[in-house]
Amino acid sequence: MSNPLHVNEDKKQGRFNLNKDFIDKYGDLTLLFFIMISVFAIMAIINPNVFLSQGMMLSIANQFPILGLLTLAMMFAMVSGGIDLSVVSTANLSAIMASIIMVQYIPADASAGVTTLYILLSIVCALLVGCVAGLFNGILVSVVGIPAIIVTLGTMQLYMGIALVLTKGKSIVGLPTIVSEVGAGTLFGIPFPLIIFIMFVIFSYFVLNLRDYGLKLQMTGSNPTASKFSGINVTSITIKAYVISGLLAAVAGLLMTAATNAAKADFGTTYLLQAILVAVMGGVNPYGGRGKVAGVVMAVITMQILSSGLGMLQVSNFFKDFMWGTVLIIVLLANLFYNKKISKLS
Amino acid sequence: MEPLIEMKEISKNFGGVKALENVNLTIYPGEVHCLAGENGCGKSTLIKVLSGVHTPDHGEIFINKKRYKRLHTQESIQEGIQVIYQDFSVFPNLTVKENLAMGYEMSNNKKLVNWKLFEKIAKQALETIDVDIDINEKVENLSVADKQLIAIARSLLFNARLIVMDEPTTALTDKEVQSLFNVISNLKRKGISILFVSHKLEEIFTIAERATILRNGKNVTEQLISELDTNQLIYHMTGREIKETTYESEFNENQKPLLKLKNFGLKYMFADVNLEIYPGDIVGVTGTLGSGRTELAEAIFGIAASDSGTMEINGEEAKIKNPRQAVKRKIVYVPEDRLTKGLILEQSIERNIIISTVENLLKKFRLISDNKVKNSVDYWIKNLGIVAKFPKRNVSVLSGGNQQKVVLSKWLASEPDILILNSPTVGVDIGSKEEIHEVIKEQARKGMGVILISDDIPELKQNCNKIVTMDKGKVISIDHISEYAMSR
Amino acid sequence: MKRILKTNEFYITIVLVLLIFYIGSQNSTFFSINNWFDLIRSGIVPGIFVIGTLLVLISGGIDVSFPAIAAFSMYTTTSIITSLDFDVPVIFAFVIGALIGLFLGFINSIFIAFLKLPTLIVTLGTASIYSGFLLTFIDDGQITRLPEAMTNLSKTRIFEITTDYGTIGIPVVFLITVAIAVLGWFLLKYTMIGRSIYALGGDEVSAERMGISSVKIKVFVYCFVGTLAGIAGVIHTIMTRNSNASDLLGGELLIIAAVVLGGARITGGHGTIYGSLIALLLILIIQNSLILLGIPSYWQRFVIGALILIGTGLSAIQVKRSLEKRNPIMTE
Amino acid sequence: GCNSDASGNSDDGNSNGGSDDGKYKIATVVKLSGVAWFDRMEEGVDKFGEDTGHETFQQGPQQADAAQQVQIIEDLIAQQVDAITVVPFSAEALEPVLKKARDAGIVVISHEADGMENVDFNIEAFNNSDYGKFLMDNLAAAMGEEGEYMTTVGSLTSNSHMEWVQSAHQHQLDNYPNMTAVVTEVETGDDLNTASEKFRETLKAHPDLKGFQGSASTDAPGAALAIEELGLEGQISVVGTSVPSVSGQYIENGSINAITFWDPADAAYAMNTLAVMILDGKKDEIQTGLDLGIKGYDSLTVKDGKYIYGNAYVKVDKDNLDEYNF
Ligand SMILES: Nc1ncnc2c1ncn2[C@@H]1O[C@H](COP(=O)(O)OP(=O)(O)OP(=O)(O)O)[C@@H](O)[C@H]1O
Ligand SMILES: Nc1ncnc2c1ncn2[C@@H]1O[C@H](COP(=O)(O)OP(=O)(O)OP(=O)(O)O)[C@@H](O)[C@H]1O
Ligand SMILES: [Mg+2]
Ligand SMILES: [Mg+2]
Repeated sequence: MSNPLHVNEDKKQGRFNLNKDFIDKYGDLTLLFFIMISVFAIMAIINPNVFLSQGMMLSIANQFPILGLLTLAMMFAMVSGGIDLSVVSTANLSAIMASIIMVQYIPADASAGVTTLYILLSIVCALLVGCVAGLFNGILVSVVGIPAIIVTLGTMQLYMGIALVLTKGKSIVGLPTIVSEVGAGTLFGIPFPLIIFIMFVIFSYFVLNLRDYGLKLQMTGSNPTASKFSGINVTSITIKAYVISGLLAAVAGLLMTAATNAAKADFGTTYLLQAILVAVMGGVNPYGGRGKVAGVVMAVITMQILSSGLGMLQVSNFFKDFMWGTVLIIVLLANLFYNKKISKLS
Repeated sequence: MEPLIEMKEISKNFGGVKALENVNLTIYPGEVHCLAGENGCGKSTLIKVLSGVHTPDHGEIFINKKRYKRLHTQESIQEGIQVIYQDFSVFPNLTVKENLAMGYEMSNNKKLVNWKLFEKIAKQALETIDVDIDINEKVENLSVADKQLIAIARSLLFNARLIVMDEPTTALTDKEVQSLFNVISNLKRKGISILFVSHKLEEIFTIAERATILRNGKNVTEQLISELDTNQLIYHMTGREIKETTYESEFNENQKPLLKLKNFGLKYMFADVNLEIYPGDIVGVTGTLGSGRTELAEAIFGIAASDSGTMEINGEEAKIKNPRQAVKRKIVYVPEDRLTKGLILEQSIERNIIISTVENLLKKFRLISDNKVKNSVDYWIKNLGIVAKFPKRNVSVLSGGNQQKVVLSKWLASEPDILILNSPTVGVDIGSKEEIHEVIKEQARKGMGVILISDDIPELKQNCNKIVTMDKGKVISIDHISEYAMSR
Repeated sequence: MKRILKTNEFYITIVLVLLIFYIGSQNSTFFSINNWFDLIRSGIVPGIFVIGTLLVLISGGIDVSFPAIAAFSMYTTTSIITSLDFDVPVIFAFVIGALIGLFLGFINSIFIAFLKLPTLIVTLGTASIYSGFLLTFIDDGQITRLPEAMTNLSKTRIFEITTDYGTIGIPVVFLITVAIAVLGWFLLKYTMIGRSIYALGGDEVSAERMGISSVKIKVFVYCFVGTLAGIAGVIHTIMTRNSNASDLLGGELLIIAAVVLGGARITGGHGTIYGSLIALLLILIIQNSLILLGIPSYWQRFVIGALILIGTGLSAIQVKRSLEKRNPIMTE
Repeated sequence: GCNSDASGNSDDGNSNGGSDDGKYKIATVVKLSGVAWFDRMEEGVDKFGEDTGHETFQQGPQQADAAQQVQIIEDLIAQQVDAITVVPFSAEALEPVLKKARDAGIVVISHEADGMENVDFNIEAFNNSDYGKFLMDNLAAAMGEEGEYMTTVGSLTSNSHMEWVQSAHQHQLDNYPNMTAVVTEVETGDDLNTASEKFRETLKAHPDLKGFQGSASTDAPGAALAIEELGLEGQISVVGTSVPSVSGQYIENGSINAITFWDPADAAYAMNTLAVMILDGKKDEIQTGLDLGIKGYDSLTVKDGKYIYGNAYVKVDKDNLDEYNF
């Protein structure tokens, strides 16, 4: 074209031809990967024979799936342009539903088969509860039009409230032993929770990166108005995001029950802020529209390594908090300057 | 006479876009100076440099011989420069009186708020352009016109030396425009300079004395208005003799219309719109900002569904409640506000192109097929001559014209029957503007029906075979282009 | 006047009145003076938090780090003063606490105002840094023997009345909350800074064009909030008469909820002191009246959650409505 | 607090992972870091380390959260500690992870978790129901054996708290007919402010309230704070489990009649001693009558070969307040 504008535009971009596409695709991920490796290396150097032991690896693998699932749940809400403060409450509520069924309805003399049946039933119920909780969030956000942070702040209280009312604050115990056995079990040497996590990582990856839904979700998260003007059904897209969020939270809840052999209204309350923190670390854009499953996975592993490693050094748990916060701010700054660079290139 | 303002060699880039290139502007005390040029030629940007909103990449500014490499908004205000921004720049969450008085009180660096005084200032401000608006109403509840009036009144408060008016009349009725012009001549008598930006040539000829004309971010000429006639002015702005080419539909009218509106209406917005769009039609729609054109377009597209009258698509009655239904019925809409409604700036060019057709680009399990996506994107980039070397980069790096083409290709990809465009060439450089017009005509010749909303009368005259004029939510005339030419 | 009928403050007040009469009808002791004294007492610290949070929301941001700041200043101040081997007047406690809060608030504002990072995420991060730092590097214990001056202040009360169960009164520190509320009200309504905060929350671009420096305003806001948190922390210590480094943490979300309930918008530009305080009172009443109503305390969260959703839901629908009626082109 | 010590000796400590040098690595996991009670317990943990040369350290979540406690123990298993002594926040929640620990060959001793399954031993400073009765006797004495009273627990999921108040209540029904419990088992979440406000509310609902029995170390001082502010010293009797450092000022000014407790430091010392005995293969010596050489643990009772009880409770009032420094 004759227009001078475009000519020098070409020149400009031409210069960065090579690294450009790579940076566009993997820039932020490489940064994370680097951080993850270095944290691992540091811990390994400080105390190889403990940190590199199989036990430590197992323990790490056992722990991060719960936080990981909650973070994925958080990610979907954030990508849609909102946030979900109710993930932990949802998780506990679902877990409590499942536990109530398992404790109250399984006949004492039930055979293994019957018990398994009931357990499956309870799992289904838990997942349903999660979806309904998410649905409710989604409707309040996209139909009624309350800001997501307020909606989920309210439902966080509401769902935990329901859980408290159902349990009178006590924890539900006496679940069939299989539950905790499975929870602590392994398949081909891989801890069961990790297997579940991997399953849902794949699920999330498909939904977010491969299906047309994921594309629409990200567009909606970036700019709902423009998306509406592009013929996207913003309402249903958003609602689905929260339903998925609720579903993932429910799975996390079941894992918590499997790990503790009990369900209680306020289990894992510390996970909430951690989930947001890890999501942002993982490159999820707090303003919506962007989020990479791979990023979240690396972030959660990094954080777990950090936390288990620090535990190994017998520092107080408060110091973990301190480190987590520090890492978050560092990542924020890193991204900031990284983006500055990018925009300079263009 | 000593110039009040001298801007020298000003350049400004936005990402890929060269908005200004070595532009000069000189304004003398007490003159009404007109800044003219096509959409997107850089007028607002130049103004924002003068008001300190944008830092120039290069160049310098003299105010009464005082040299500035860059101005800060405060300095600019202190130097007595007041701006009526194109987008009004009012505070929706504050009351009218506050919007009017706050900036003024700040410039007198008051630290405390005296509400009584605020009311006094506000009242007096509204009197100067004799309109009356409830000063206790929140601005978010006002009409576009009222907002613009407030922006004007606010700027008059200051004992300014220069008042910049960036398209101050877009939303105003003739009466309101008249009283604005009276105000301007009063100011002039007081020795206050005006920098006046408008697309409306008659306004320029009535009010302005001298004109600086920009094209494509560069100076073209600086002349006394008295030395110019309409055609010269247009020539300087566009760089072309306005060739009286007009568009004629090649389809005969005795077939059934693609779209037929009967007493189509939306409460508070527009009413009793009767309109028929036939294959090959390019129907221009014009009227003041706030005449309801956008609302009409958006009602057809289902953004805010109409609540009275009927709509027929290809002869059968249809109710369109949301954009998705519209797209299903092959009606698509290019909104006027490209940066916030047309494009998703934080997402890639590629994604912005395929977003409306992604369902057709799937492989099994509804996975997105990278191949299909690539093919489709490459096709449109080539077909519309979009200059985008890296389709995976954010669409925000593109120039106005290329951005608009991305919006177009998004819709053309969905093979619509009816294409509605709202001010599609605003902020678009001349080259692209031409090309976009060509694309539109080409589609129409293939049998598409087009509705083209614009302020830019020449644009309509050259590209439409019918022109609809709206005012206050009513259609006041539907003329065939030949009649329209005569009626004006 | 119809403009008043449109406001959240109006609705929330109605709800409050209804609630008061309902609870009162169930248990008349609700109306007893000492019940109200207790309500006021439990509102002293949250009251200060609410004011700070309101400013942040109006400016268009959000801050979840103030409990951490409060805990930090509270504990550090107490240990500083106890470590002094001479008595200092209690005012010092407040000054030190305020200064520490100011400093931590300023750190927030560096990331938010200068680097323009998202406020929620930044304050999440700094919150866990502040409390983590305090509990790791300073101390994680509690100081149970407060310095003389502080203990004495905690025993000073105003409006002392002797009722059938004991002499009741309002802790004198309540006056500080009142003072801060008045200050906040004046700041927001009668100072240019205050109005600039609204302007900033309403439209940052226009604010900049008008010559308001968004950086300056944001720095001011977050420092102000930090300072208030610092003072609130000291008051908390004085009232509970022991300084527990891990107190207060986790209270942020309910405070934010109260402010939003009171009519502030998370998107910025809206909100009043009156609304926020009324909403806070509403939540306090619900928290403190369940035993009076004989409702088991595990219903509390449920009720509060529902309240938040209904309250904000109503106003959201309000906003939608008014948006539809926005700038009519024709008059019918 | 003593965390500084804990992290201080960590560097040289954890490098020799195993028990090769006959020195063991014993972790103590508590409900919650940063409260006086468990800071005191940590003193016991450290003292045991100094006395015996074993590597002992204490960890606990920053917020009372069962899931957190599980994670901490997961990590300890990974670090191949030789023994874990634990004060569960919610006993049931720890069963699976403690089972895992024992399967990994780690010795597990619990405290305040009577009836816990997956442990080598659970040791209580005393028989909980006896302790409950003891508390009630004190309250009754203070109240002149008549009038309304209330009881609180730290959390409804804390078994020992529940046992204390329940057996106390039963004891009252059996022996103090003129006393009535107006509310029982009010949950205070181990928070002083909450305890104070719950007490105020109850007082409003039941103006004739004459007695308060607390379970968490913050309950009694919470009530006392309210009582002092209401100027009701002497009119309402307050007893409960607490520690002198928190309650001292209220005992002095008479708003608390008496606190009872067991010394968490001794409990920790006892747990660690048991752990070492088992590691040294002296498990079978752990029988009723065993003397750990710690005051209150000099003649233990062992039930079902698993549940150990001392008689280590002390009562502190105005007279012997100065004997205690924590
Ligand atoms: N903030 C911005 N970021 C990127 N590009 C911009 C920005 N502002 C203006 N531009 C581009 O700079 C060019 C000039 O814009 P400007 O608004 O000055 O034109 P204009 O003469 O005011 O047009 P109009 O008559 O429509 O107001 C256009 O191509 C526009 O797209
Ligand atoms: N209340 C408002 N405040 C500020 N800007 C507004 C408001 N309403 C509309 N606008 C802007 O002005 C434009 C025109 O408004 P409106 O749609 O009412 O008039 P119109 O007849 O469509 O005129 P035009 O098509 O020239 O914009 C809108 O697209 C929007 O960008
Ligand atoms: Mg312009
Ligand atoms: Mg419009």
